Amino acid sequence: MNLLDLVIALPALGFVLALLMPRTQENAIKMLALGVSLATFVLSLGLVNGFQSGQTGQQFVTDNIWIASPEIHWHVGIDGLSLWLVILSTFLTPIAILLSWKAIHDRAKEFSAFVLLLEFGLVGVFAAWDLFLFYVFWEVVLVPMYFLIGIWGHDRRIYAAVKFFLYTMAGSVLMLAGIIFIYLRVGTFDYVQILAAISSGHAMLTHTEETLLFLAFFLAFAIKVPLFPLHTWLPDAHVEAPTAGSVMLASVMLKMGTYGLVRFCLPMFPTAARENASWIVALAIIGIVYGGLVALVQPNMKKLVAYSSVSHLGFVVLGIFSFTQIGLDGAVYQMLNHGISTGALFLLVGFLYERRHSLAIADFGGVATVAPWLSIMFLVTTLASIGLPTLNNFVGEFMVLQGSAQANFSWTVFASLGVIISACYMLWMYQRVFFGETNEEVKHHVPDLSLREWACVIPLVVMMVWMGMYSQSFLPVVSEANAKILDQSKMNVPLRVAAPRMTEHAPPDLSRPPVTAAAAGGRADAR
Amino acid sequence: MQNLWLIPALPFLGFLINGILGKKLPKMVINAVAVGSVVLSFLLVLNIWSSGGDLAANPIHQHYFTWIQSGEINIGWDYAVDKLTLIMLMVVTGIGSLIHVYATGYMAHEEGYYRFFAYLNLFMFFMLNLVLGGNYLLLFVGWEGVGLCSYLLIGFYFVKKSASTAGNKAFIVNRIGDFGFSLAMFLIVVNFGTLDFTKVFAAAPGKSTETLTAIALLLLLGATGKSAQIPLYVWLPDAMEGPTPVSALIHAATMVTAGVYMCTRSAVIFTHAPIAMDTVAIVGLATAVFAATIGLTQYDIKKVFAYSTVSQLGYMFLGVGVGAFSAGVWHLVTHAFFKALLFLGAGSVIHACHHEQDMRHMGGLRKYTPVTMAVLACASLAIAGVPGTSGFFSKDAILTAAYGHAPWMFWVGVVTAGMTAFYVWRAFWMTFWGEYRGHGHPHESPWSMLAPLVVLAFLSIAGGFLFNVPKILEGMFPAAEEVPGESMLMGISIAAGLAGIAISYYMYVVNPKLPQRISDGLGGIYRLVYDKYRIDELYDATVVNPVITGSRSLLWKVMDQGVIDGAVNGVGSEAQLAGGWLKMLQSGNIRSYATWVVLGAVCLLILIGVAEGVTR
Amino acid sequence: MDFLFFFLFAFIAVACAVSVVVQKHPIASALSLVGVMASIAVLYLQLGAEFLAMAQIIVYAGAVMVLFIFVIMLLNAGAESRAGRSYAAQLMGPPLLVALMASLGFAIMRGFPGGGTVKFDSFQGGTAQNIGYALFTDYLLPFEVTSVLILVAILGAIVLARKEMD
Amino acid sequence: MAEAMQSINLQAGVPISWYLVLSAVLFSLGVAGFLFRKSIITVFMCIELMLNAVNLSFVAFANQHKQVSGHIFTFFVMVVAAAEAAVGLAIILTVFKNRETLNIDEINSLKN
Repeated sequence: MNLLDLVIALPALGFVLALLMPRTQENAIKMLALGVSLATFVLSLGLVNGFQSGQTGQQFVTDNIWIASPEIHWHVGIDGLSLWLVILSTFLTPIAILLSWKAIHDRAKEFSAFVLLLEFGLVGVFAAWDLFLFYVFWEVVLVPMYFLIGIWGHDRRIYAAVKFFLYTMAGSVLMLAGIIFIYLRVGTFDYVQILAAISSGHAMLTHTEETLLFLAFFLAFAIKVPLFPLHTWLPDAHVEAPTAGSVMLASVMLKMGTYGLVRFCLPMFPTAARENASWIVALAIIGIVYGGLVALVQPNMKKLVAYSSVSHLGFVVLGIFSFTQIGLDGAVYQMLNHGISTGALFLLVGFLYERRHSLAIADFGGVATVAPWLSIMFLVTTLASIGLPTLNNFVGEFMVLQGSAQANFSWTVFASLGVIISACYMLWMYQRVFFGETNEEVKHHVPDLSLREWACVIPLVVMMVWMGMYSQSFLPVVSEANAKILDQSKMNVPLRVAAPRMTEHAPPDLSRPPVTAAAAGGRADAR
Repeated sequence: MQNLWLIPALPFLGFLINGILGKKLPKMVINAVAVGSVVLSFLLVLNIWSSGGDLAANPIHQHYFTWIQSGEINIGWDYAVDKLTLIMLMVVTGIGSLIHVYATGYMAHEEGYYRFFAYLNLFMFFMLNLVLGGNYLLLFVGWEGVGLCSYLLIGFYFVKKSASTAGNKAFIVNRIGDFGFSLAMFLIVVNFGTLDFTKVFAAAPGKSTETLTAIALLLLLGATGKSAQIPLYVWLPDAMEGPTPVSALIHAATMVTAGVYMCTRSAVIFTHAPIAMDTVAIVGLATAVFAATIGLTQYDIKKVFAYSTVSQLGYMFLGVGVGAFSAGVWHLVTHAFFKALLFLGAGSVIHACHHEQDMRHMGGLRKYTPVTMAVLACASLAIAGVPGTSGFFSKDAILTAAYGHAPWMFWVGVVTAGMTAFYVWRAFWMTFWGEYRGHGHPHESPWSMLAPLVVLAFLSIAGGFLFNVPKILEGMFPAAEEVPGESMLMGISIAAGLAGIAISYYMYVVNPKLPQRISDGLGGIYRLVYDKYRIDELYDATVVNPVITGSRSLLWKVMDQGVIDGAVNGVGSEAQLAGGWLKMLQSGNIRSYATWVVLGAVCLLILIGVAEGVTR
Repeated sequence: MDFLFFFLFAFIAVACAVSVVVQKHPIASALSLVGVMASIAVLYLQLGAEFLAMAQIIVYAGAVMVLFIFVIMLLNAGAESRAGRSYAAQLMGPPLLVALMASLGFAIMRGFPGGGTVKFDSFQGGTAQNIGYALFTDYLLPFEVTSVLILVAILGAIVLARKEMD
Repeated sequence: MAEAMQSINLQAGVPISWYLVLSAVLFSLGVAGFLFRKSIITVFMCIELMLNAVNLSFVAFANQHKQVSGHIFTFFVMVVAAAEAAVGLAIILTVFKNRETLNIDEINSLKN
């Protein structure tokens, strides 16, 4: 039981405790949830502290047998890629609980419990190193989010929740099929061993099989991201979800998809990933521009931000499939950035909704006069979102675009259009909501930020500036992990596929160490 | 060793103090913080200037921390100072200080006083960053940052819809320019592997002309955005919605010249890309003429000066484009003096006339505001290029270089100079001569406003002598070729300027009926020019509206809700339909169910049999 | 001798089974079923399953069938009514039955071409002793579970019957 | 079939497969009853018939393999059949009380 296990277990414990509390003790339950999530966050900071940079393998590894047959391990660990995503999850959960303190009174007990369950699942997804375990966590995340939308959502919540659930399930079932196929071929769910088997050719994947597997995984992740034609669940889910749900959904859950792409699709199926990169990038760029253009004309703030997410995550996918170090680093950094800044946007939109009980842009106007600090915080977040230098998104976008420029300059040209469009839709919305004459409704119902709201906003704004000004606090470990992933995705592909058929005649591949040693080494490193 | 970081850090500190605490601070403290921080920065710059040493040989370069690092690419937070930077620093902090002082008077009765100064200080921070940055990305930080402040300050009166719209327009149009700039940066990294000025410029001569041309053209796109050149100049006239000190500081003296600075900074790249150079010159020249013609017809005093700014910026680009980098920078400096003065003077006039901006409602102010009139006269002389004034030197240097490059450019430039002189003096006559046509009693501005004006008036006249930029920058840029018959060219341009003044005097003082007759005579052409060639409407019709309606009706309604969601929901309803058919099987009759079970059993048996048969 | 027994009781069993299916009145069906069970019990004896043969007679032919008849009497069930029909059963039933018989026969013939023969006393593992031994050693847990099952069944029956009394 | 008959040694005993065929025939008759009879009690009896048919093949297999397991299975089937009869008949009673019919086609509340 190491620190990481604790970080995973604590929210689960909190979930159980919250369920055991009597329903009437609303405040106590909320305090409990807040306390547990804060404790988790503090513990997870210990991960940052104890993380040894310079090692490429996983750290804080626990590897026990969970189910004996078929052999499924409780194999968790983090590397530079997952470290910050784990922190992001633990960082945002207390904020999500705090921000819904006033908004949620109906079934507060279940709400707190579900948020904690969500945290459990999210941390688990980012920490799992066993494919089956990963899948389990992946589905665990789905359940609380389904209920968060379905119970505490707005008018069309059932439609949105079902749509969200079905969309995601459709993808993840294919992924499960892929996982089982790999299990049947390799004989293990352990990701490290699978990677070793695949890279050494022991998995004996033919080209078609690899492509199909890649597509199975890719589809699951692409739906979650969401990539361009698969995105329509997102606006509905966001609009209908309660604020906390939107924040968690946008900030962390979408990252599950991009994380999966980086973690699984690239190293496991290097050939297929590279062969399919061109159309994926095309979709990503279409998503960037398309999401921006559609966001431009949304009359609803949450929908606008949701479409902007489509646009932003297009950048992430673009960075991933540029197959360059800086592009990949930027993509991972952009995941974090998007988590912070879009999370903050949803949070602030949620604050506006709590005041005015409307999400329609047209119902606002002149908020800046009555709630200056709220407006300033919103402005900072808006600026972060449109990639103003010195705020976080700029760094990520710059790196992603730089990476794509190195891969193919024309990609960058089209993707950069998204940067222009983002300024258009965000500023236009900002103008319509905050500037202009204050109407009566706004004047009477929109006070400035309360202390509790400040406590939600300030950490996010601080992170925006910190991540924008001093990326060196975060990037080096990410770079190391990405370098390894990039290396794995660079495998000498034709040789690897041909290997099984000509084992006797093929000369040994001297450029790579023998598999078993590599696998053993990888695991030894990790401990 | 100077701590360069202090120069931008001081205004930033001012921004933080005023921004966070400003609401509760007394005005005196706000003034002290805002003005003090900028003045301190100015003193620091002066310190570098005086103790300077040989910046040409040893530019100051300070590295603070690594900002972005990934793989081979390492971008640091570096500040560097060479002579070009130093000149820019002087202009920015010097004029910045003056305008801060002026603003304490001008904004005295405004709401959100602290907010204004916080923004202004933030602007100083970003502008100094832009100038001090030792690599392209840091320049870009300042570049975007000043854009942000420009957005905030244009939209300072955010209750007015036109103000916030103008702010948006400025930001978004700038974004289009930044699109070019950032693409240029990406290309630079792809080809050079770094963004550091020193490394890039050292390696640039070795690169192919095509690459450098592409980079230079993209940089130019960035510059046209920030410096309001064709085709992206449209935001600047609208930016006059901001308070007048903002117009003076940001939209005349400093920010808009960032494009010129950037092109000059990238001189090495530009000089190796002749096509890009020609493009710069032509864009600059075209903008100069184009904006000048619009300036001839406008009545809003700030609009006149705004188009004048666009036009003068075009001059600077002309200078850069014909290879006279130092002349361009020189014009940048002198223009900063006289254009800031023009705007501040205009502000004083507007102040005097109770926030009236239309010149048709002014007139005869020389009786009420003599000091303002005097300083504006200095500025107008300078911009008209009257010999001895600062504008004369820099404009002449540019025109001479243009002649050396291509004589037709010189002639166009001269005509533009004539128009410039005409419309500036037209504004002068309309404002100060004749009878007062406005309402209320005009009054002279307080001394906190006038003192900076006097300083600037002095600089407008004498700035050419004080800052002989080409001399300071000697050796930084390739020398412009010697032009024969220089004195004759000088004479022509002087004549054009004086002619402009004379004509305007004739038309607006001696024979005030004439302009109306001329404009009536020109009819449609006059309307076209008066409506700024309807370029805004053209952009709206060709770009803005198609994008918005296309996004709404085609992408959102049809594509997103119709096609994609339709497909998704279609799958759902298809499944329900199929379920409806299958539901018929569930008749509720147990015997039917049993029949299906038997059917399944038989099928299984047959399958097993077939499988057995196959294996045997 | 073995053949004789086999054919005799096989014939009785099939004949009674046909009777079970075709008799209109439930009582007749039930009595035919007793015949089937009894003849099967004889075949059990032939197969060396003494204990099961006795259990068959006592439990099936005795207890279970008595229960059936008891219920038939209780409900006073007469000949079945003609109402209702199942198209599926009527249309697909006969061919399916033929197919079922054919495929089962085929499977048996293919699967057991020479699976050995049966004579009286050729196998003596089915005594009560052997069964008891097996039940209380290897199959102790399932045996105990069946007792629970029966308990549950009793309770279930009581509950259902009680509900009927309300 | 005729060749198979010829090869049978009358002294060796009855072939196992014949028991299986008998079992199959009884089972099919049970199925036929299930499919074509409408009285719920008859249908229930046909189920018992099918169970008996299966039991017969269990016992036959036990004989073939000379193992007692087949008997044990049969024993359990009997137990289950007895329990089933108890519960099933109780259900029939209840159904009859509620519906006043024993016709299986009229008891179709599984629909909808």
